Amino acid sequence: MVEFTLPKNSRVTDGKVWPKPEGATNTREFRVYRWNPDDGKNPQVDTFTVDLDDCGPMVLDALIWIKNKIDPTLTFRRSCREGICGSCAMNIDGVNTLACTKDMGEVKGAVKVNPLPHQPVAKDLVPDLTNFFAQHALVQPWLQTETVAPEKEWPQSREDREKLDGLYECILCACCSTSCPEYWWNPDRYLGPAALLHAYRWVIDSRDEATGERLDQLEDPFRLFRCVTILNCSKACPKGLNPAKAIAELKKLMVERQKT
Amino acid sequence: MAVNGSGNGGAPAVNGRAYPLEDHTYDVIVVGAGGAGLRAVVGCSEAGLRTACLTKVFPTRSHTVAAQGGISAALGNMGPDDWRWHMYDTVKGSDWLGDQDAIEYLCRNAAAAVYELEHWGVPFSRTEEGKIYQRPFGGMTTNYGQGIAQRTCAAADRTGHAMLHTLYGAALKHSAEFLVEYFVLDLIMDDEGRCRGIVALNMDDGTLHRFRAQMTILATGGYGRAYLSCTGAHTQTGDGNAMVLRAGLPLQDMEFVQFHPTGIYGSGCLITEGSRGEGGYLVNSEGERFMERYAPSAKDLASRDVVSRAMTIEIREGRGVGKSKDHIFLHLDHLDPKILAERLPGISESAKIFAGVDVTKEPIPVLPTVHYNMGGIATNYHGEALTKQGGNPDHIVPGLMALGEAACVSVHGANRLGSNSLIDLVVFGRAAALRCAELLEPGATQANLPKDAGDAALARLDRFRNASGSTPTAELRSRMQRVMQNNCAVFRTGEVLNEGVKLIDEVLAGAADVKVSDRSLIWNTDLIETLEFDNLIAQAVVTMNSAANRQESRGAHAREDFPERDDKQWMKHTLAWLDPQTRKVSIDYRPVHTYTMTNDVSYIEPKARVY
Amino acid sequence: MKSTSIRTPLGKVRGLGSAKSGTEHWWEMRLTSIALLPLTLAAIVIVISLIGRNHAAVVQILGSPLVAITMLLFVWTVTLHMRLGLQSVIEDYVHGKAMKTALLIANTFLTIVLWLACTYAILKLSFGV
Amino acid sequence: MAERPARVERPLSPHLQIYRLTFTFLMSGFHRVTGIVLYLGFLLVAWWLLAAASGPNAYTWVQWFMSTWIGRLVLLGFSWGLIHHSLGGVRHLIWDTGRGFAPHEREWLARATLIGSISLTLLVWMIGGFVMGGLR
Repeated sequence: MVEFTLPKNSRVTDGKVWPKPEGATNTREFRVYRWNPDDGKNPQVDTFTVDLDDCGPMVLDALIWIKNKIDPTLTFRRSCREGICGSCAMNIDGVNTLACTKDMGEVKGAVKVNPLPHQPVAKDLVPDLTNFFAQHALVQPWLQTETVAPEKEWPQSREDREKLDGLYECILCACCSTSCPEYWWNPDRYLGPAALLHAYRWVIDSRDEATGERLDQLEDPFRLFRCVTILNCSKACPKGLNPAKAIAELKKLMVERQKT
Repeated sequence: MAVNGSGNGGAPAVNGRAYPLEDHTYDVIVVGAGGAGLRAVVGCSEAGLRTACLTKVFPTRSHTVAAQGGISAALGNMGPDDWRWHMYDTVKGSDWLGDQDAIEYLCRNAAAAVYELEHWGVPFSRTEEGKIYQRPFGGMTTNYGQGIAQRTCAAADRTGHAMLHTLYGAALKHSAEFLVEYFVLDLIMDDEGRCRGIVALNMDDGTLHRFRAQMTILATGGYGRAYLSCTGAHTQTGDGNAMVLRAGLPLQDMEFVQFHPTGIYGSGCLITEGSRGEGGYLVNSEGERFMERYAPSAKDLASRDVVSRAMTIEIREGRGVGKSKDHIFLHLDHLDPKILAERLPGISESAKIFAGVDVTKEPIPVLPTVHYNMGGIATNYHGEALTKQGGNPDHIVPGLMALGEAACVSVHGANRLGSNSLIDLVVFGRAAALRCAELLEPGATQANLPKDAGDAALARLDRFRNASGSTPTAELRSRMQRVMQNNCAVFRTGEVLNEGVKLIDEVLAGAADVKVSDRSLIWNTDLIETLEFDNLIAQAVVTMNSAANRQESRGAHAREDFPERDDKQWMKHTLAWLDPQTRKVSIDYRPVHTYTMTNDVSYIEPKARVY
Repeated sequence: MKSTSIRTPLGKVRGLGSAKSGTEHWWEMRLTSIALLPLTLAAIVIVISLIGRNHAAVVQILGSPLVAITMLLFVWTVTLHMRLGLQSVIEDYVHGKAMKTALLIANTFLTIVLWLACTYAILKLSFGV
Repeated sequence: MAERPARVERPLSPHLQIYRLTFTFLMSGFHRVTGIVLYLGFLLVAWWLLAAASGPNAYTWVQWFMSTWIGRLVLLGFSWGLIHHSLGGVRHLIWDTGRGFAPHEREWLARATLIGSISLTLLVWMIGGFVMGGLR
C-alpha cells in the first residue's frame, strides 16, 4: 500500500527552542524542519526567533539571518535571491514556494518551514531532487529537427512564439511536482507537472519536428494520464505558470491524434 | 564521520587515510555549469572528448539564468548592422582596454553563435517576419557611433534563463556528464606549472575526489558577493579566480568592477538595461531626465559606467529621490502596458515583489549596484589561461582554460557593454571546445599525478572544517563586503583606496580567527560558505590593490584624483598575484593587444569616449 | 521508493518504457461519463417514479421497453465506468505487485459479474422468462 | 579506492501532514471517495434489480430495508454521492477542454460542485417526498 503516514525514520519530533535575540522587540517565530545526516536521529522541528528590525522581508532573508546570527549549521539551498534560479524552493506555511520571493508578512502566526514534500531529505531543508531532474531529462528538453537547418534562424511567427509564453519561463524549482499528491504516490511512474509542462513546451514549439515521438513517450497510463486535476501544481507555481492547463492541452492532443 | 581520522579540531593529519580520495580521469574537466561552462561541455562532448562538468549548484541554478535583456550580435534583423560596428562599440565601451584581436573574434562569431542557440531551441522573441527580435542597448550603435543600433537579441526579459535552460537541454542531448553539487576545492598544478586537474568535495555524501584531466576549464563566474550590494547570486564567489591565485597565477584587470545603473533600491535585484532600451528613462528628484546632460546623444542608453557615474553625481549633489534622497527613479509608466507585458514581464514582476511598485503606474526606485567583474583569469581568445613568465606576457598555462565572467580575455576591457556578456559566454565557450578538440587526443594516456597532489587542498579543507576561532564566517564576510562597498565604489580616490587596502588587509588578518560550527562533510554549507569567503577575500584584496595602483580613470575605474584616461602610462592590463604565504599583492602588467585578429578590420585608435 | 538497486536516475524514470496506451482508458472514462450524465438523470427519474409502488407495478415499469433499454444502457455504462475508475484508484494506492494484480483482476471480474447480473435481471423483467 | 562513508537512510519529507489543504484537492478527494462509495452502492442497485426479477418475496426485503432509517441514510448518501460525482464529472469535462484553469475559475468550479451537489440532492429528495406523498 501507499503510505499516507511517514515512515518510522521520518516521523518529526520536537526540536530545540533557540534563545530569543536579546533586546529585540519586533520578532517573528520560525519553526524549521531539521535533519542531520550525521547523528542518526529522526527529523525535528526547531524554533527560532528572528529579529525583524535586523532582517529583510522575505522568508529567505530570515533563514539567512538565522544561519548568520543563531545557527550556522542550518542548511538550505539558495542562489539568485530574486526568484529566477529555483534553488530555495521549500514548503512555507503549508505551501510550496520560493523562500526568496515569499514575504513573511503574508504568513499568519509562526512561520513553518519544511523541505519540499515527499522527497528524500539530504539535510535540513535540502531535498534530493535527482528523480525530478531525471524526469525532466526524460521528456528530451531540446529542439528536435530533421529538416536541414537554415543558415540563419528557424523562422517562427509571433503567434507561434506566443504559444510558448507561460511555459518556457519554468525555473525547475519543483514546487509544482512536489505539491501533487499523484506525484507523491507515483514518483516512479508519473512524470509530474513540471516535466509535463516542459514536454508540452516542446510539443507546441512550431520549430520542433518530433511532436509525434514526444506524444508517443507520453502514451502511457501513468506518465501523463495519472494527472487527475487536483490543481495544487498551478496554485503552487511561484512563477504563476499553469502546469495543469499544459497537461490538459497534452491530453487533448493525445485524443486529437487518435480519436477525433 | 568515521572516515576522518584527524577528528574534530585535531591536527590536520592530511593524507590518503584521513580524507580518502577517489581518483578519476577525464579528457576535459569543466568547472561551472553556467552559459560558458555548458557551451564548452557541449562542444567537448561533441568532439568525442570524455568530459565531466562539476558544478556547485544544479546547472539551471547558475547565475546566467538571471541575465535579462539579451545577447548582442549584429544579425541586422531590425535594420542595417555589421559586426564591425559591434566591434567598434565594444572597443569604445571597453575604453580601449579590450584586446582587439579577441574583440574581433567575439563580434564576427556572434551571429553564428546566436543562430546556433536558436537552433538548439532558445525561444527568442520575434519580429513580424518571424526573425529574432532585437532591442537597443546601452552603447550599441550603427555606423561607428552615428545611430542607435537594435542589436540585442531577446527572449522577452528572460534571455539568460531561456539560454541557460536551452544549453542545459543541449548538454542532456549530448549525454554530458554532470557532477552536480560538487564543490571544487583547488587546482592540481605540477612542478612544470601545468594544470593537471582538480580536487573536489561531493557535498551530497561528503566524499572527496581527485580528477585528472588533460584540460581543466574554469567557468566559475564573477565575485560580485565581495560587495555588500550586488545584483549577483549568493553563489557568485569567484571560486575559480581564487583557485588561480592560490596556484600562484595572476588575475588581470581586477580593478574594473561594473556597477549596473538599475539595481532595485534596497534588494539590489537587477532591472535590465533593456527597460531603457524599450524606452524607459531615469529622473532625479526635480523630475529631470538628467542623462540628457551627461550623454547628449545616447542619453539613457549611454554605457553603464557613464550612467552609473551620472546617477551617483545626481545623488551626491542632492538630487536623489526618496526620504534620504539616496536613489533615482526609473520610469516605465509611460510605456504601453501591452509592450511591458510582452517584452518586460520579468522585471515588472521583480519590481512588484522587491519594490512594491506597479511599473505601469509608478517609477522604480533604483541605484547603481555591483554587477559584473571585467577582470579575471587572463586568457587568449581560445580560452587558454595566460600568465607573464620569463618576459613573455602571453605565456600559456598548459592544461588550464578560463571562460565567461571568470575570464579576462579581454573583450570587455575597462567596461562591459550590456548584452556582451551572454555572447561572450557562448562564443568563447565554443572557442575553448574547438581548441580542446584541436589540442587533445580523446582518451590519451595521462601521466600519473604527483604523489602529494591535492594535499594542500585537503589541508585547507581540514583547517576550515575544524576552524574554532571566535569570529563566525558571516561576520567576516559582512566586514569584507562593507569595506569593498565603501572603499572601492563607483568613484574612487587614492586616499579612500589606500584606506581600503589597509582595511581589507585587516579583514584578511582577522580571518585567521574564523569560526566554523558545522563539522560534517555532508551538505556542510557553513564550511562551504567559509571556503567561499576565503575565495572572496583573496579577490577583494587583489581588487583593492589593483584599484589603488591604477592612477587614471578608465571605464568603470573612475579616479577623482586622476579624472582623465592616461593612454601613455596606463594602456596596459594589470596583473596581480597574491602570495599564498604572505598574502601580499604584487603587480605587473601585460600590454593591451593593439592589433586585430585578421586584416578584415584595422586597429581602432583610441579617442575621447563620448556618448 | 525504497530501493537498494543501483541504477541511473534516467534508467529509473524510464522504467519499463511507455506502455503505448493510456489514451484509450482516459477516453473511455470520458465517453462513459458523458453518457452517464443523461443516463443517471433518467435512472433517478425512474427510481423516484418507483418509490412506494408494489412489486407488480415495479416489474411492469422496469419491464417496459423504453425503461428497460435505458436501464440496460445505464448498467452497461456504469459498470464500465466503475471498472476504469477503480482501476486508477488501485494503481494509485496499492503498490505491492501481487496485491495490485489480484485487486485489478478482482475489479474486472466483479464489474463483469455485476453487469451480467443486472442485465439478466432487466431482461428477465422485460421478457418475463 | 577509498571506502564510502556509510550512508544513513534519508527520511522522507512530510507531505499530507503539512501541506495546506486546497479546496480543489478536497474536491478531488471527494470525487474519488464518492466514486468508491458509488461502486459499493451499485451492489445495492444490482441487489434491487435481481430482487425485482426474482419475485415479490425478494422484493419485499428490499422495500423493507429501504424503509428503515439505515436504508434511508444509505439512499441519501448514495443519491448525494451520485449527484456530487456527476457534477465533479462535469467539472472534469470542462477542464478536459482546456478551459476553467484560471485561478478564479478553478476555485469557482470546485465550489460550484459542492454547493450544486447539496442543493440538487435536497431537490431530488423533495421531489421524491412529493411523489411518495402524492401516492399515499
